Amino acid sequence: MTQTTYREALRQALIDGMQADSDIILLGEEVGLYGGAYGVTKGLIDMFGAHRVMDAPISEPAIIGAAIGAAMTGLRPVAELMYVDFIGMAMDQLANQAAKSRYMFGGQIGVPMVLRTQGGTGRSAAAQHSQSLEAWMLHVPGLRLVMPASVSDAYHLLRQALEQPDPVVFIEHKGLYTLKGDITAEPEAPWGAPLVRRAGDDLTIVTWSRMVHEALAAAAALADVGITAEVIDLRCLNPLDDAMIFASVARTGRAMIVTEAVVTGSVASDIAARIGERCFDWLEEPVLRIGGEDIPIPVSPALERGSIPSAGLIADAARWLVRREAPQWA
Amino acid sequence: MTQTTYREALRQALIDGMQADSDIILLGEEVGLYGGAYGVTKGLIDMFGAHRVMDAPISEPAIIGAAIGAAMTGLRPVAELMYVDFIGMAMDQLANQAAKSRYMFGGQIGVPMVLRTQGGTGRSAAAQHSQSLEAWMLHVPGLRLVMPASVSDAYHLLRQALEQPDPVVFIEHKGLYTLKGDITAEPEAPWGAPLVRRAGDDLTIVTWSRMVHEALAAAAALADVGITAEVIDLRCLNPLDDAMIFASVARTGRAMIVTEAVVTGSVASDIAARIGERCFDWLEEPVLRIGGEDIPIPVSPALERGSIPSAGLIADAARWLVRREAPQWA
Amino acid sequence: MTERTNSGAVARYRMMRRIRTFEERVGELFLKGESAGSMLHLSIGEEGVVGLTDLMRAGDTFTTHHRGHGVFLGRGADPARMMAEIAGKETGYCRGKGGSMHIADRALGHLGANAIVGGGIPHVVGAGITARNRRQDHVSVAFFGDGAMSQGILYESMNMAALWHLPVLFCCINNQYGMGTRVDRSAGRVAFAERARAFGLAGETVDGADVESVYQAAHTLMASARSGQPGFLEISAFRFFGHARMDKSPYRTPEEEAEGRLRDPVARARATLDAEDQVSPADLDRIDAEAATEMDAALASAIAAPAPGMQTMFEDVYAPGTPAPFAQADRLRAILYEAAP
Amino acid sequence: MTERTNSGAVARYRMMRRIRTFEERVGELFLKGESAGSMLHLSIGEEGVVGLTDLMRAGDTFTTHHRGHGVFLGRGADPARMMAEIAGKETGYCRGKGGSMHIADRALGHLGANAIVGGGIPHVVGAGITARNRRQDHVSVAFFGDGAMSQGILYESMNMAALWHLPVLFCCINNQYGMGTRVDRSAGRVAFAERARAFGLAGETVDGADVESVYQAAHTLMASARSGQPGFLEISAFRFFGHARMDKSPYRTPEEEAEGRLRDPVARARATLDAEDQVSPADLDRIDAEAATEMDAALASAIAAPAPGMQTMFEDVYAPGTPAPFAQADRLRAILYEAAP
Ligand SMILES: Cc1ncc(C[n+]2csc(CCOP(=O)(O)OP(=O)(O)O)c2C)c(N)n1
Ligand SMILES: Cc1ncc(C[n+]2csc(CCOP(=O)(O)OP(=O)(O)O)c2C)c(N)n1
Ligand SMILES: [Mg+2]
Ligand SMILES: [Mg+2]
Repeated sequence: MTQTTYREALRQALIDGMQADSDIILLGEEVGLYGGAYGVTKGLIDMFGAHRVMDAPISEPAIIGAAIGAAMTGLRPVAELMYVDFIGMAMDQLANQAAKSRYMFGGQIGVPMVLRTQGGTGRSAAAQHSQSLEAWMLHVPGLRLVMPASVSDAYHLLRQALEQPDPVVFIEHKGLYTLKGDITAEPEAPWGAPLVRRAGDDLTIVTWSRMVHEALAAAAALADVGITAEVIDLRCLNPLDDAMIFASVARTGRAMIVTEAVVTGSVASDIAARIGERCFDWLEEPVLRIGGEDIPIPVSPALERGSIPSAGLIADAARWLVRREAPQWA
Repeated sequence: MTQTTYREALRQALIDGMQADSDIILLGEEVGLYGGAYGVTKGLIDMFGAHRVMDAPISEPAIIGAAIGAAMTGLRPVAELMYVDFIGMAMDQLANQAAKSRYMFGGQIGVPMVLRTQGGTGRSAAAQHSQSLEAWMLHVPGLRLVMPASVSDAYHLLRQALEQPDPVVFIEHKGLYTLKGDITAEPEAPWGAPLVRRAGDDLTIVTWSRMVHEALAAAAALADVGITAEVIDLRCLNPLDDAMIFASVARTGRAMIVTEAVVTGSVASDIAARIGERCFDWLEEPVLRIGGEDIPIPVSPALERGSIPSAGLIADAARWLVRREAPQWA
Repeated sequence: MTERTNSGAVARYRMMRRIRTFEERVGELFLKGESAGSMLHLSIGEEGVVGLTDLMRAGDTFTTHHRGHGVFLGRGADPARMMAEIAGKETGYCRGKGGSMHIADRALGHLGANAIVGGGIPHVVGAGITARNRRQDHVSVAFFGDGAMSQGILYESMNMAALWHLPVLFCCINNQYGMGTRVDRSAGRVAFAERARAFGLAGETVDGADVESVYQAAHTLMASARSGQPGFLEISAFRFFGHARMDKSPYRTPEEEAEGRLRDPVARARATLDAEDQVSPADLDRIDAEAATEMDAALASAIAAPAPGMQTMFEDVYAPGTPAPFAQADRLRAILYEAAP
Repeated sequence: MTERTNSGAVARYRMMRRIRTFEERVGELFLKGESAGSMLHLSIGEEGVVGLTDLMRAGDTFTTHHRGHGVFLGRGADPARMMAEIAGKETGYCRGKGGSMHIADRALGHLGANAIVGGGIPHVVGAGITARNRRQDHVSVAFFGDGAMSQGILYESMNMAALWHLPVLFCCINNQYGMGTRVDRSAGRVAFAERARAFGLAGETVDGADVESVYQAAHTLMASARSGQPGFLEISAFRFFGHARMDKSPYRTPEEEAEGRLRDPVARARATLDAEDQVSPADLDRIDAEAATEMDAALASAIAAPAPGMQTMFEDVYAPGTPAPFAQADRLRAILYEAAP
């Protein structure tokens, strides 16, 4: 119930989790003395010692691989990948090892680990430090995938991730660490369930992570012109109980999926395809994808901002969907 | 014009390409003495020497990285990744380096390389040797992505790939190497253009790689019951001139996307989303995705087959889409 | 067999013979068309690894590469369940989902065979962390081929093991080839143990044709690993046959093969037992015959075993009791019947 | 300056001073809020690398890590274009798309700075293949930090270079830290050159505080690389400031910092030139003043330079003349106006 930050909520979830379960260890670059590149693990090495908060060499594949082995043998490791952009060198350990072990081994060997990482734009960190790569993970059976947008979700979803029997990829957003909010006593919604962040009747905006906040800002602006948008925060991308999305779209007849990622091949495409399949008879308008441009992220702050959806763009697109009011740029 | 195999067509493309351009080199595991795991490079080391056909250590990241450096400095390397499943360890070199160099460096440094690899099921090769991972690559701006389904495309698309100024991921299918066919004198369609493999009016089936053949078999069976299906082979997934797909769907009013990959987060989702956006007013039925089950590939031949779309399943789904004839299993 | 004989050496011989015979039966399984695919990598010629597996204890864990049948038998595997897995059957170690390249058995400490060269290596680092944190007296051993010496993840893993003083042993079974590439065509410098030492490990190379030498070297390294000084053991061997079942090894000469096959750990152990330990040929023949009988039975039972049911394909993707994959048929049914969402 | 002085040493001093001053101005750029982001990694304390860059020739190529300003200046970069790039401006080396961590210049042989630790290392292997195949007399040099010693791709790359006898040099600038982790907390054994030798490279470690020692060591290694024996050079240095602009280095003591900063290659070179080479303090002061003037101008011009136009964001994803990305506005327009497809 305390007003806190996304960063602090994550830190608290780790602390509470580690106090409750002595098998939890943290393993990653700079998680110890440095306290995490974004400060999430600050002080934890002093609280839990260097055997539970392990500063690792800059060896992403082996960090994730070591976490897998620790998980297989009874620990519950939280491997930290400093930027989701670095997963490219460790995708084998994540997708071929962590995700598939239970299956390949006929159910004998689970890999209960959490891969904590962060992504997204907003810090002029350029093409190799600003990506949103959740689409790669969504395409891998055996992984769970979580992307909290709120302070309370940062806390509760991380606590819940720490109790899953299968590998969870937990992607924070670098632009949300200073977000302020409450940690609710109970999770805002169950694991795997999306959450209606704002109710509305005219269209459904499905989104997750930082884009939830852009969508909410757009919804507020839309309300001023008499359009009520329902904003659904996916929270968990896998497992995802998508029935609620379908119900919302069936009611509103209009859907827009908003992602910060490159739009082609994105999770937005997948959600749009599902809605297209399941809500066909209820749709009044095409399911729109609003996403990042199909380009690497440029370092220039202006170009970076311009390549990512904004509340303004979302509202423009919504006005067209609902009222056929063409935006100025169109 | 000679009847040959997909394997031979690929080999011939490499030979013709290498004879035409002395900057082309092959670099990969077992491409030399062994002749390639699937025999595509057989004899090439004798024809072109060990400086142009380089057997590499089992170092996927460095193989792709070395190809990048060679491409940056003037050669035109063809790096071979024995199985697309291994890209997980080299995705950083592919997605963060090869794909982004031109952009990050403001257009100064292109990476004209081809990554030849193969994927797909059909050999009981289990979870780490049977995947279809093109969705990961489609989501990376800066890459081109090609997946030939025919013997002629195997030849011509590889020749064309060898002339692109940007990195091309060229994914063959392990189940097609023995496919027989003609190499047409001219490419069957331009680079980037999809190809209608069979014309039809009742529905549009969009697919690529080996699934083209399942779709064609389904279309033949459908013809027997009076349904004409248009089968579109994407060939190039990027660049993709999708106007022809939209035109076909606008005409048939019904679309199905067929992929061998895990359906969630697949390229099929992306194509379905695009059709949903662009063909909304012309659609009579939901755009269906038919894909691999959302599971790792099991080694059991029966389970493996059962987890992947077949001509029968495609035809069943088509009969429902066109005639509302529910399949037995539904 | 008399009490005078070296019972350890006899047991190792028996194990090596069982491995050899098992692998021969795997070859038959393939020829009968009963194996799941052709990606079967026989460990014939590498049986000397028993000198190390014999020293591992209950609680110790390990991972193997794609050529891991012998290692797993050395750790007590049931050949019938192995063979069934190789045939892709429901009764196999992995319910017919893994096959030859993905056999595992948590109960025997086998954390999994891997089809990614080097893929299983870092897992022993994690197992070492578990042992350290829980103050357990367990060593975790990674088995891999010379090909994995070219995988960066090996060096990352060795560095971590050394840095954190983990009870871990890296065992490279150098059979001189990675597919068609001889080690001197894949390594700029072939002194592998030297690489390990440069990373702070105890590193040794031993002749795998002599199982008792392997045993000696492994004894020292396992003891030091158990006390927190990780090690690296290169077992030098020769891959008797092709890389997998379809490979006829055209890239090497018959002479090289003939010479390599002289480095036969099974024949050598038998000769030594005969000559030095005075185990009678009759006793050795009996061991060989028992192995043949056992492996014939394993082969037959695997062929007779049932294929997995189609529905099992959706099991084991996630843990029981958690949301399972949405099967395509169910998805299509949901679309097809268009129930209002 | 008299003819008697060592003109090479003076030139190296001048270059080191220019680097030092440039980096100070980068710090100012950040404080003025004019840099693109805060991911600015200063190479202050690592100027001794000039002993190597000075030996590279036209046609030689190189890649750098995220702390690569000094190396690039050493190879002849225009500080104004660098500063503009760091500010994310259109006039920068990469048109404001790359920034500090992705500066490159094909003309000067700079194949790119990299924000992935170790990411640029294998590219020099490829450049080495090009040189070999074209029989060019060029060496390609990878510059990276001690942190990259933990990246597997380094070992894969070194092995390839040794195996194929490529004209390549791997240069590790060991500034004792990777972010907050001192090398002895990331390496099981810190003798890095030994690792390189185990892979078949010529490997040396040299004191980076003494640019002339670097020059000597690099001379031998560059010559041998040019003749096909790849090498590894560890330049020992100290990172004077935090990892990036926001880092105040709380993980190390003021004493350690003070001691580390005594290892100042610029001060040392100046002192040596003064004492041994009889370059007058006035001459040295003039060099310093020229550097200050030059870098002040670079800073000012970067601040004054225009931001890139919005439309440039779609350029350079693919080569000119090939299909460009479909901009979102165009896609939405196509949907919005529902022209029959
Ligand atoms: C990462 C990866 N690269 C390539 C392959 C293909 N492959 C399978 S086995 C093998 C050779 C392995 O050689 P080695 O490690 O010496 O093992 P051996 O087969 O000799 O036992 C190769 C290249 C693979 N499975 N995984
Ligand atoms: C693959 C990868 N892992 C982690 C990081 C985050 N990171 C950036 S710099 C750095 C430390 C690098 O240390 P070192 O190589 O010694 O270079 P230095 O900063 O000391 O010059 C880390 C961990 C990264 N950029 N890339
Ligand atoms: Mg081998
Ligand atoms: Mg450093």
